[in-house]
Amino acid sequence: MQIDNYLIRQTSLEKLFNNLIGNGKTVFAPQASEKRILFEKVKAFSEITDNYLVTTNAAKSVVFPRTEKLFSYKKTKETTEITDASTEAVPEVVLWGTRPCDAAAFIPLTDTFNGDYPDILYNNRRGKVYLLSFSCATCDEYCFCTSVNGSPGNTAGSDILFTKLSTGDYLAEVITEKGKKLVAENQTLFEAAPEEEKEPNLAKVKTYFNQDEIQAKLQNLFENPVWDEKSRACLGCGSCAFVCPVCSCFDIQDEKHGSKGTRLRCWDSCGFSLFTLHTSGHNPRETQGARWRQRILHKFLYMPDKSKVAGCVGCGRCSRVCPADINILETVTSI
Amino acid sequence: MTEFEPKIVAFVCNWCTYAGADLTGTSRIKYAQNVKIIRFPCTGRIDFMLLLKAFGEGADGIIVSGCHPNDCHYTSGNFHARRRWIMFRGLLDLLGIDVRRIQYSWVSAAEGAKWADVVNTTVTAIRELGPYTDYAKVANYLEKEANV
Amino acid sequence: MSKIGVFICHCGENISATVNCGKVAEVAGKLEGVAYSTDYKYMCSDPGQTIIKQMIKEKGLDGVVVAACSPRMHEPTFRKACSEAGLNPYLCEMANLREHCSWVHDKSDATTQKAIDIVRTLVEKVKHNKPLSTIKVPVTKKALVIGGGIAGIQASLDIANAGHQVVLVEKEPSIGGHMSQLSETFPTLDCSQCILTPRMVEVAQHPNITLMTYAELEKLDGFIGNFKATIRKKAKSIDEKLCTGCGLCTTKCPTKKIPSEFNEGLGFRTAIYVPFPQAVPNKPVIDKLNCQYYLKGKCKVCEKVCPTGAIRFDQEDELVELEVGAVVVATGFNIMTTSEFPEYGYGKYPDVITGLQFERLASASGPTLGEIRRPSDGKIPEKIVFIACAGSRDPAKGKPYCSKICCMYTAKHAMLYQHKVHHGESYVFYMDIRAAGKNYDEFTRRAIVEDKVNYLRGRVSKVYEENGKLIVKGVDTLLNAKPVEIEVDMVVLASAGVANPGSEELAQKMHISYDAYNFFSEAHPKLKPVETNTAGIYLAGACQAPKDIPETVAAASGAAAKVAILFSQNELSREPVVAVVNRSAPPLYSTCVGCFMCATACPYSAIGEEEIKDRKGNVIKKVAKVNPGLCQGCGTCVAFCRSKSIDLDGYTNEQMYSEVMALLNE
Amino acid sequence: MNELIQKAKSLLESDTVQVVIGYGKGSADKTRAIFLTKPEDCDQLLFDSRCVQNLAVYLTKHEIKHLGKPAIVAPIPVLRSILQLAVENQLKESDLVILGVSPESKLIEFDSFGAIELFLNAYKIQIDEKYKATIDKIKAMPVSERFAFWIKELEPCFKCYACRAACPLCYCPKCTVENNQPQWIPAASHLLGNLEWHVMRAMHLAGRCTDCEACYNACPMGIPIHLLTKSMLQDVEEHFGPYGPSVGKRNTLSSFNPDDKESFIR
Repeated sequence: MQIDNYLIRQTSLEKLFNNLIGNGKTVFAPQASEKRILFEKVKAFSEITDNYLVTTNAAKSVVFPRTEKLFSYKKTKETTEITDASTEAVPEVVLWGTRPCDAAAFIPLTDTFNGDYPDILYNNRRGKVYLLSFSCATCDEYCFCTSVNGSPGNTAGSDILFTKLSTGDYLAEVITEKGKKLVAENQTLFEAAPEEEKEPNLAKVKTYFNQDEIQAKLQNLFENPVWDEKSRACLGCGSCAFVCPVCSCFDIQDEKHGSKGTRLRCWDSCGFSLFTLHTSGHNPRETQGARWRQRILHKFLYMPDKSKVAGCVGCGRCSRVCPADINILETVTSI
Repeated sequence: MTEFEPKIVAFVCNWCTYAGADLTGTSRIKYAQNVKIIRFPCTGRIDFMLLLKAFGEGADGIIVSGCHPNDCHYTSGNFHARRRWIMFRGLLDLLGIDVRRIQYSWVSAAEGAKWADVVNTTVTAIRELGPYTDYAKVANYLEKEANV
Repeated sequence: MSKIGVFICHCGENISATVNCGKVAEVAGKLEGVAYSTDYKYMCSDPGQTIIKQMIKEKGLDGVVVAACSPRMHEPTFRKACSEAGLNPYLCEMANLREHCSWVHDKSDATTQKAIDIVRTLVEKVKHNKPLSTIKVPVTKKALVIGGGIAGIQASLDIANAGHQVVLVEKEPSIGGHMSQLSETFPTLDCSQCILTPRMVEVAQHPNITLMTYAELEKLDGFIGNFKATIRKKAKSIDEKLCTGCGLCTTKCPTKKIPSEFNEGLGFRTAIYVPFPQAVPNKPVIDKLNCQYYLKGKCKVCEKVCPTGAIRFDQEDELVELEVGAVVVATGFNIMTTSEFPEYGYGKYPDVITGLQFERLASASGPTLGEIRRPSDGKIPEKIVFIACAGSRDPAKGKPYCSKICCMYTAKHAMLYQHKVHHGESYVFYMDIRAAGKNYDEFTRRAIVEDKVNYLRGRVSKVYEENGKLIVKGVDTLLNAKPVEIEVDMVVLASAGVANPGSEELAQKMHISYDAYNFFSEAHPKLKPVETNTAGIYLAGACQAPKDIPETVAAASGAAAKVAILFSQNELSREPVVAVVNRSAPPLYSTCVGCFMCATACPYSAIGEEEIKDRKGNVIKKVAKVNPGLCQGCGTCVAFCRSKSIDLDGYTNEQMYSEVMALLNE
Repeated sequence: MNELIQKAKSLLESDTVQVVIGYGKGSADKTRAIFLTKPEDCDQLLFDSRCVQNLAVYLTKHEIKHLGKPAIVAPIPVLRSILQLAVENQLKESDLVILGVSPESKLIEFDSFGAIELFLNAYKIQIDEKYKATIDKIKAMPVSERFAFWIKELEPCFKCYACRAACPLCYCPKCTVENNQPQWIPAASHLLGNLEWHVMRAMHLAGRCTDCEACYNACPMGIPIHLLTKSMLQDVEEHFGPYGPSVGKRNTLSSFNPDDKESFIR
């Protein structure tokens, strides 16, 4: 699809925001608090911060909530009545301020939920999401999008990508139909494309490795001391998976209250020892090393093998939050 | 509008309060229907999580009752329980879980009248506090919200 | 899917008058997992029980809820009925609709609804009940009796005469206890030693009794039928086998001015000593705290004079381990000393003495050979005051209870005084005369009427010394409450009976409970007066509360009978309500991580360690292990376990959790 | 520092220990836990104010135990944890070599747990005034507001259990939250599940927590869960006297005093 370029004034951003809210959309945007910057529901433009590299949490929870009701039931002695969860009440959501890596993550995420069969709940939610991303002007030592076929100005996944120009105004690249719809609804705010080049306004993200090469190397790396060595300090928590914009493992839980109950889909993490524990007591991934290997292989080998897209977008969130400072980039580059 | 009837769960030990409540019955002392008893061998057995569960399942109030200090059938279960309650109460209070909704008491096997009084005053107190909507909102979050 | 039977009892009209039993049965029948539900007039009656048994067989029930009275009333009845029908008795639970519902609420829909809620809760519990079997424990048919006073002597003789082995442990060098110190006994005034000493000898000679004097309980582990007692035999510093009890050593011992315990400090003894002439065993011990050799390293006179060479200065305390099946605690009591009474001179007036000291003065074997002479100058007191309730019934002294024996012995003391000092004048200050007992009131009457003892109803506020006389200031409440001041030669305090020092530690060693005054607590004040809350440990005598001799002897025989009943069986059956540490699949084996917080919390030291080993015998981990014989089923451990690795059968986590859920959710 | 490196080297050279658990350079300006098995690698060891991760957590991890007997670099918070682990029968003196680090970064060797206890007497756990003030401020809120405050704080928790994983005292192989018979705590992270999880976590640390703040440092969402344990530490001190792990003594909550005072039991 043809990408349309526009200029949007810095001052118009707030108007755009207000129009979105005014049109009944729910906006999630980076919000800063003492120790974290999170994608959160915002009501006013002033609540949004633009002083962030990436948020601590990923934006995936709008399409893949950390706890999602699948259905509820009510039993009597003879009957069971099931009510499927509905996404009808889910509003249209604008993700404001996603980074190109965040937006790119929706591609493998959607792949996963449309593998053997389409996941209705996911797709319904996904259909209601508008991704208004902002290019990265800065990066840090944890960023490596360029190593996984991404870039700080990558348009893949976003509906509109804004890039801040030297004037303080923004280049708006409108990528999808959804994006075009939004522009159409707010025509007065979008002006003719600027002259200024996009590239000089982007962060310079170092390229550490080549995804295809890594994928090839990993084919024969199942048995290797690197897994234990690099994961030695791993505490076995699930923070890496839960902040990852691509990780999509879940667990099914029933919550029962007398004769009523609900079935839920909850985030899970391959870092947990319980993740693969069998009822027999046997655990095919018995050590943290085996779990770390699974995480790397899944992202850099299995997923690209299966769906052509790596399971990592190089956002670096997992490394930033890891309480034991385990660094995914370090593991991958050491291979 | 009908009057609010609080749901109250009583966690009691078998040897003192359960027997005391038996005596209330034997003495035909009347009290409110709102309180239902769960029998434990000893207050030492009462897991704090069960109290939390009760609120989660919609209890408006809780009574925890056992043998007076030194009267424990098992010599020291109630002493352990008391320490646990002191800590638990402090934590709940910090978290804003309404500790006024948990009545702790010592009711011996001979204190049938005291049991009736504990029940009635607790029911009155909870009636005044009203339904525990703050907690119910948290407990029923999934039922109500669109989950985004 | 469970097949639970719910049986709603009307209890005549006791339940059905306020609860709609039919409705309860109807709603219960609709609960998931309930295969049968009915109501009946009297579930506990024979036809009622028959319904339950029939339905168990007919419907193949795998759980039963009887909604009737308190489980404390009829749980055994219905469990037995289930058992007779082939259902494990522990799959039966009772819902308390009578004491906790119908009797305490008026008839209303809310009352019926509450009954329904209670039944639903118990149905959910039963779904998680597991079949349990009673725990069998063997019985060691040997009893340990602690304390060699009249209570311990009586209990030992009774158990021994029933044909069982007894180990009698006494902390003093001789058995006999307080009774051996007494002069005469009320209400017959027969000589205490004359009736006691034959019993003491009988103990020493009984083939079933092993006597350990100068010995104390160091440790008690185990449980009913299977206790392990560690006894510390204190070093007597003599070889008992060689010693003939000739007494030469005691006459030659140079340290002669040690206040005699037996004579309550009114006489002296030597460092190597026999407490009293009729002592059993009649062999001396060396009091290491007062012996010149132990203090200064020089002397050894006794060793030199001993004709059999029986002195052993290098003897050390010996720890003896015993396996016993039952324990009788007969450690007796003590009395408050005069020093605890500031108003009566803090014990600094030598002629203000306790009742027990008076016994020694009146005793023919005492320091005055039975003549009543006052301690300060040996003069015969012309006027004497007895103060009853000295400390007893006095919350200010921390003893709000009545010591029970003082009224009688004070009357006895006054009589003995009047019998021995014919011209003497005696006064008794009392609060009430409590003389309930066979021939007791007649006895106190005799003191007043025949022996002309002056009874004054009132309290003594102060005793002080003036010109060699004791001034007793009190009040006579019967004569218009007029103050009384009497100048006397001697004052006897009927001081309160108190628990022995160290009772608290002893109770803790044995895991038995004790009251606020450190007297040991009986399991039930009326129906289990000689049992403690710890199965297999019984109480005899004044360690429980002050008691007179007949009562003590009766309690001792009662405790002995309980021991004999216990020993009449080879095996004991116990309720299987015990804690269990879980087992899970390898490589975990158990989710227990071995922090042993449960063990530190266990009131019965019932939790030990278990090593889990692999096939080669290497220890993989150490986990907690519950000794089902010791565990009493309080479940305190369960609430402490962070990984939920220990659970209590009968009150499991699943059961309790289900109850909470069911109570609040339909 | 050199002292520490030399000691670590000699321990590995003499095969007294097979692994040295210490701090080394991490990513960006962080430090991280390192596990040295070769003497020549010991030069990687460092110690400075950035070394806040509580290394004691590794002493009970089976992957680390597998490496052999460890020596552990132990600043004060680690020492406290070691002592508490010893109280709870998780460590024996012969299990490890302790390379204590004083607040002045001096190497202190301990030959027994008793010696650690003695040393720690001079470094009693003290709740920072700023936390006390925060706790007081929270406690001063009306109950409903306080509840709302915490529900909002706990809402972002997605149950990654980093708080548990980083805590040296959360060493159970199967946590209550992993129990589903019964399901004590909802596995889901929703408001109730989060609240119940954090109540349980705090209660399980009551009288055990050594105030190392590992839980807070580990939390990716920055939830102030350490306030819960800090407040409970204050409660322990107020009701049962000063807390400090002591080998041979029972935990505050598995012991009692018949004269414990409270004001809320009728």
